[in-house]
Amino acid sequence: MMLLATLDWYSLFFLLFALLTCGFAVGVLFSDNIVHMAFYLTLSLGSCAGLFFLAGAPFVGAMQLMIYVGGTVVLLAFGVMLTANANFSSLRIPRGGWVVSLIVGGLLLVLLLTAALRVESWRTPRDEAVLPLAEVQTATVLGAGLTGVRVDKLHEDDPVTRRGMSGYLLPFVIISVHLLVVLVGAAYMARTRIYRRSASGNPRSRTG
Amino acid sequence: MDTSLLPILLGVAVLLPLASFFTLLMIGRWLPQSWSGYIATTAIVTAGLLSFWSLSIWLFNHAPEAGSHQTAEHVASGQMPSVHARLVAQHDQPDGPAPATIPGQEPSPEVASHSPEAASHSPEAASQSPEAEHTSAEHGGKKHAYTDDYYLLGQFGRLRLTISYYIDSLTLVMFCVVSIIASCIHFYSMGYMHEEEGVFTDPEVTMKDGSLLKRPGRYWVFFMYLSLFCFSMLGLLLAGNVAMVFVFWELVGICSYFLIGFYVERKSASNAANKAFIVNRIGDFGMIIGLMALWTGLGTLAFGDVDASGNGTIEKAEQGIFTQVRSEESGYCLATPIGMVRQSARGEVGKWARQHPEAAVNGDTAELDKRLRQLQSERISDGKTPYGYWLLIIAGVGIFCGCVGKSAQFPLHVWLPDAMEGPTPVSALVHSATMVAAGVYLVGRFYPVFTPEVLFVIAIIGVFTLFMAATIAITATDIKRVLAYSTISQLGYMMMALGLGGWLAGMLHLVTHAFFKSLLLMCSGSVIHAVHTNEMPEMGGLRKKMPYTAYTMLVGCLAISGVCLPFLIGFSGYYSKDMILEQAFSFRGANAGWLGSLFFVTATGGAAITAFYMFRLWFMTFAGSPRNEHRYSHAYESPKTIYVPLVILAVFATAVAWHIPFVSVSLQGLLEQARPTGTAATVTSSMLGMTWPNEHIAHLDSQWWTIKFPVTMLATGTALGGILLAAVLYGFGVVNPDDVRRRFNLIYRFLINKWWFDELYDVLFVKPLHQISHVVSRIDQRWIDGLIDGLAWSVRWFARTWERVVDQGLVDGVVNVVGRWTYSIGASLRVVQTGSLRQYVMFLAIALIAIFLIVSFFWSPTLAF
Amino acid sequence: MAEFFVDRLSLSAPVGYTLAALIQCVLIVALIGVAALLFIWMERKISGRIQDRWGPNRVGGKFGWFQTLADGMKLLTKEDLAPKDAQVILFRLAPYVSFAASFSAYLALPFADGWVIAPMTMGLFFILAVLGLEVFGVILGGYASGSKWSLFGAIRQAAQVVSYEVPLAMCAVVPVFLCGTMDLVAIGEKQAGLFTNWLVFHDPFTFVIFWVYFTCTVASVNRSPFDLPEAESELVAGFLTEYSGLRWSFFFMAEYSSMLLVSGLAAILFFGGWNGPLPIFHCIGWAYQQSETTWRLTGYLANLAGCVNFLAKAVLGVTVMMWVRWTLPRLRIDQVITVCLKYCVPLAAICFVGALMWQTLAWPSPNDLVPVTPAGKAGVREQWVLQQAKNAGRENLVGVSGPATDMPVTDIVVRPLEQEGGEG
Amino acid sequence: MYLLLAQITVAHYLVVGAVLFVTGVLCMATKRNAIGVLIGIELVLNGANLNFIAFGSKYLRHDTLGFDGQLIALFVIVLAAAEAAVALAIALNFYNNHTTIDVDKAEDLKG
Repeated sequence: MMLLATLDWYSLFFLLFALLTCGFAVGVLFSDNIVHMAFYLTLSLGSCAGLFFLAGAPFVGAMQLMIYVGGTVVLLAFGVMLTANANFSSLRIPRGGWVVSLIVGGLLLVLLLTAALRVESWRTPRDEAVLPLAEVQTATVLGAGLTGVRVDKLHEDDPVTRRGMSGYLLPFVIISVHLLVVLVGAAYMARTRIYRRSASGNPRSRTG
Repeated sequence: MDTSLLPILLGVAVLLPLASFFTLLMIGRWLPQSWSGYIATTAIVTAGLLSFWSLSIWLFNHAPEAGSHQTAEHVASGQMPSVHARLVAQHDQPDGPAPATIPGQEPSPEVASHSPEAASHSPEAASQSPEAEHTSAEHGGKKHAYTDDYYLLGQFGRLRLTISYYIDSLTLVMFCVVSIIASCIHFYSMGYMHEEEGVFTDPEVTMKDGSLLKRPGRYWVFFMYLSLFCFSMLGLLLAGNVAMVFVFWELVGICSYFLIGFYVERKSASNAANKAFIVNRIGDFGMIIGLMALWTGLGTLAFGDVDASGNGTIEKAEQGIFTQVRSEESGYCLATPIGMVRQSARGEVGKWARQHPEAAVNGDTAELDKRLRQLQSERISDGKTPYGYWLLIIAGVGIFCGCVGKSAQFPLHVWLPDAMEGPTPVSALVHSATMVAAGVYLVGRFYPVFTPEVLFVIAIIGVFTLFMAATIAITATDIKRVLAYSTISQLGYMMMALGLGGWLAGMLHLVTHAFFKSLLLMCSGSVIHAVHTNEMPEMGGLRKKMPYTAYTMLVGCLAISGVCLPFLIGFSGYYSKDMILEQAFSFRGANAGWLGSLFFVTATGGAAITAFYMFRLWFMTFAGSPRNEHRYSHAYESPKTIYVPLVILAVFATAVAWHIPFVSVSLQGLLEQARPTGTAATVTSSMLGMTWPNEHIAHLDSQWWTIKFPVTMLATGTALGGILLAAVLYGFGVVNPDDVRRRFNLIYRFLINKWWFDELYDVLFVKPLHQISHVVSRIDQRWIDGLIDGLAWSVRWFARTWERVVDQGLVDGVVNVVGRWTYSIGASLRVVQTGSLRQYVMFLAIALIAIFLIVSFFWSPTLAF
Repeated sequence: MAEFFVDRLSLSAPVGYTLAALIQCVLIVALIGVAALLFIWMERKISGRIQDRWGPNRVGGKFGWFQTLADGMKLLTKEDLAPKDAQVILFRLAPYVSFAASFSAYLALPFADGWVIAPMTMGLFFILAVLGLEVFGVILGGYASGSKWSLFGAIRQAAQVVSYEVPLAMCAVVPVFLCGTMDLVAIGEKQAGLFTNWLVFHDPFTFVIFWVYFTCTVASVNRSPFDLPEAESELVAGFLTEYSGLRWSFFFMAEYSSMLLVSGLAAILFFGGWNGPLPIFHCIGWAYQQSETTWRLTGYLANLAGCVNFLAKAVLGVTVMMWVRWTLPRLRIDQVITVCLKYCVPLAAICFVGALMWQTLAWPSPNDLVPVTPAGKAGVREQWVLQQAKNAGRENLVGVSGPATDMPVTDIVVRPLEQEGGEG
Repeated sequence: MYLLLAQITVAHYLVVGAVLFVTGVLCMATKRNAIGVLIGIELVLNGANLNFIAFGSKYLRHDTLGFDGQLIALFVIVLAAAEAAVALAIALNFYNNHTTIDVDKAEDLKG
């Protein structure tokens, strides 16, 4: 009971989601079965969305769920199913490769953790109490920001910042067009005619 | 009903045919064939409705007031308004505010002698300043022309290129005429061209294997061209500046080229199209010279004063051509504009600039202008031609050159008869409302710019053309060619009238002729449609088979002959032709001697000949007994789409020049409103020693017995005489035409060969040109080719040597060495490119770590730890 | 509810929250369970009536009440099999994934004014996102079954759902911008008043877009005529081929709960949510006013009625889905994709633009004809820009043409900021 | 227990992000399956995203990126989706051409 009373719920949920995220990420790394990898990835990304919720970015979190988990992972599953053949096990890499990778990865992790923990201000918590979640309202601000109006910067003194010069209309438009092009391109690539070497030795025979 | 609507309405009316053209151009090929006809017809009919709307707006705002022609004829002399008198009197004043700025203009005794009544009214008129006269001449202070820019295309120094409009009653009348006739022709074409709707078999083109040419019908192409033609003509009418005029002028030319050569597979058609185009180019060359002369001297392209600043004040730089040529301070008399003076008095300008360097630098030309004016008046008082006057003459003659080409005047008339190769509706359009009318219209439009000398040239050309063409028409047997020569002749009448100072007469004849000539041509088309031949000797007696065509054509013949009940009522041709003859007679009165009489005599004789050949045509075609039974038996009345337009046009050909009872609206009154300011004046050319009488003089009541009565009686008499002769020869067969032909064999040969014009041109221009070309080609092949071959050989030799020594030795060596280095470096680096994705990722990670470590240890240790 | 425990009963916060969470879980599970039972029975009866037969009429009396329960017993007692080739863990896990996704979407679904488990400012988005996860379970199950029928079903399901999410989202966005919020409670509140205030009647485009939305939801919950993934005549039973017993029934629970969910969502987005066609409770003053938070009995009763109202609308939607299922033949897979890409997406896009135009140009909607409505016009009342400006002490940043209290966004003109340079 | 009682800071998020990042890199380095590599990329991007969110969160710091962090995260998510679509198309094409999805076989352009 004592513990419950002093428990910081925010920390509890953070730890829960962080553990899930990292755990399933590691699961992805060490899993050999591609379907399991995709499944773990889903869970990892879903937990990560939980972290986003916790960090006061519910819109990004929901976006993560919708696009990553609902879209990308389904796409991955598609890829898995369309390219599946029996012997995934043959796609293991040699033990030596694992060792080198783990060493380099460990170094990288050490490097990143050092960098993350070095800065003092990143380690000092915010002094006020955590704001209640219900007050967080982000969708409108983000939408306005994407259309070039920074309602969150209205209090700033720099007129350039206030006027919406810091908005993201142009990147938003660029990225929209980019997305469209990518979708068209992906659809095109996925159904281009394929030249496959046929058994008869004629390399140009068309198999559609 | 505001006049500000006019430019919008007319602009839309111009653009509608263009829209139709583009529609057909883009999708006409795929539309059902009949649709293209509907589209084009809808466009032109709508344009016509808009034109009439505009006309009604105009009439609402500019009711023709008493004092214009028709009232002058009918009002008793005691109530005669003083406009005529004032117009005459004003130029009678030697010491008016603007004394004799016209070169060589002196008070003319002829004018005084022609206007005794005017003299009696002159006391009160004399006290009026020219401004007061001007405002009253401009119909109660209302603007007689609207001009402005639709759109400024660009400004290049002084040159303003704009899309602008110039709207006066002439524009509106011409709009209505063109759109009525074009609408009729569109309807007519829908019937006439129906063979083009499916696969068209061309009866006149034989393929190599002996079969007739079969091709997909070009119904939509035809209507597309018609639309473009209408657009060009309407645009020409609306154009508010010279540049636009030229553009539309050329568009009209190219449209006629397309349409005359519509049956492009026929050799004769494509030749005729080429001929029309090339002959027109000759005229247009002169026109460009004229336009450039105008632009050089006046510095503007616009007709009227364009309010460029948009604040109601007219900037000096934007004074239009008309204002500059007939400026207010010169009393609206033709005066050499100061720009032209400056252009030609370069010596004086240079002298002035040396004396006043600061003003020259500042571009302050007011002083200079004053000096130039002074010089000019000195020269005028010395009796010399003032500075720049020749420039004005060149401009006038140049512009008239263009009109000669378009309106088929001698010596460029040769294209028009050949243009009959086009489909008949096209001929009708070309001959009445569009192409040839453009020339006359332009002369009328540029009338204020023409000096008496230019007018004389116009008159001479016109009178010669009218006679020559009329005589040729006598012997022609091709029904359409008769009409073609008739057109040339009638155009000659118009030109002559304009050249003799009869602006209103010329313009009126343009309108009336448009109606009856389109009627006649479409009737002939109907006949051709029925009998499938153009040759009149194979027709005859068709009256019973095709009554509508016969009687509408009879109306046309009566109209062109100017038949009337004298002084009471007549067909439209009566009014216009009479007016022309009256002006010629008036001119004869003002200028003694054979030259003065030549015009009247020739014109009257021409009228007789006209009546003769028109009725010859009618009798040969419709009267008597059939000469070719086969063709007669297959003849039939044309469908409704063909004869209904004929009936409509017949009504117009009869009544267009009538004075509508109880309303003061008539065609003459309307046209009179558009008369360029200051042109209703008696002018004299000292250079030629001739006088151009004021057009109003011929219609003064005081002159009724001396001009109107004799001329009318004479004209009626000659017309009836011509008709009678035709009836005697062809109608009743009293005299056998063949006997006549044998008796006048020499003249007959002369006429049937069209005065040997084509042969003459062949000998004069074509043959020598061929000879010269031949010689030039020999020089080209022998000498120039040899020289060039030699040059080429030496260059090749040099290039070979250069290649061996420099290129292969030096350049290739360097490039090869560099290439070898690059290759060896690349070969040693390729080991790294294992193609293994995983390895690359490891490289990346290791590099990241390495960079971080290097930076932190060797560069800035505080960054890491 | 948690506030109730903590504030009223003065429990400690963790305990209060835990209790509230438990109660809500139980409520939702109960609701879905009962609803599923009811719907299966309804489905049978409706199909029977449509096919001109009685449907279940033996078990449980005259109407066959107990047929579903009996079926449930049968399913519970069936043997839980996994095929030899199956990837057992995923195979067993898949139904739960599906069910959990469908279940957790209820987190953000309000049943009445304020009666929502987790009040979220982006509730709609959350629901759409979580609902999209349901397909993952199906894919996993289909793949892990080790059967080609299942695999085909899963691929079809993935293709279908991924395709239909696009028009679905486009349709759902329309009410969002009409109301200026993604908060489902707020969207529901703004449709209070006469039925003319419901967004489906807002303008012709919203009326059309509701039908597009309905079509897309039918497709996204795999109901006939879009039930390709389980097309029994060609794929045996699609992704369900290898499932039996309780796991099979979990998939079915998920399907029925999704049906209820999307129907409820439709009710909130287009049909006024818990607001009846006549605003009785608003007129007698029982209903909660906007942003009123205190607890009172009359308000509770009004909410209860609203909840019934909402459930009735949702059940009506489900009924229509059943009616459609037993009326229309199943589409081919290419037809399914064609319907989505060639018809639904363009139609949704056009209606999106059209409704946007209607709102922006302030064209009349039927609600304008109603003289007095308690909640006013369902319009854009989001005043974020204004509020933020006020918070920043820069009211004059924003030009206001009208009373600042209730003003459509279209009237807000953000003026260039240099003009007020002296003030900064 | 310390962690449970401590207040969460940016650094905590950064640690999770670092783990995700390293896992993703290792995933890329150790998977021969092209889709595995793709999954690794997704993990890396998510690690980066987490950092952005953390730096932008006003629960964790005073001096935050503000909404810029979230906006950039949104962009990353969208771009990642696009990238996944293209990469999958490439993978499918590769599979169709080589009947395998082993990236070690994708060495046609090897030096």
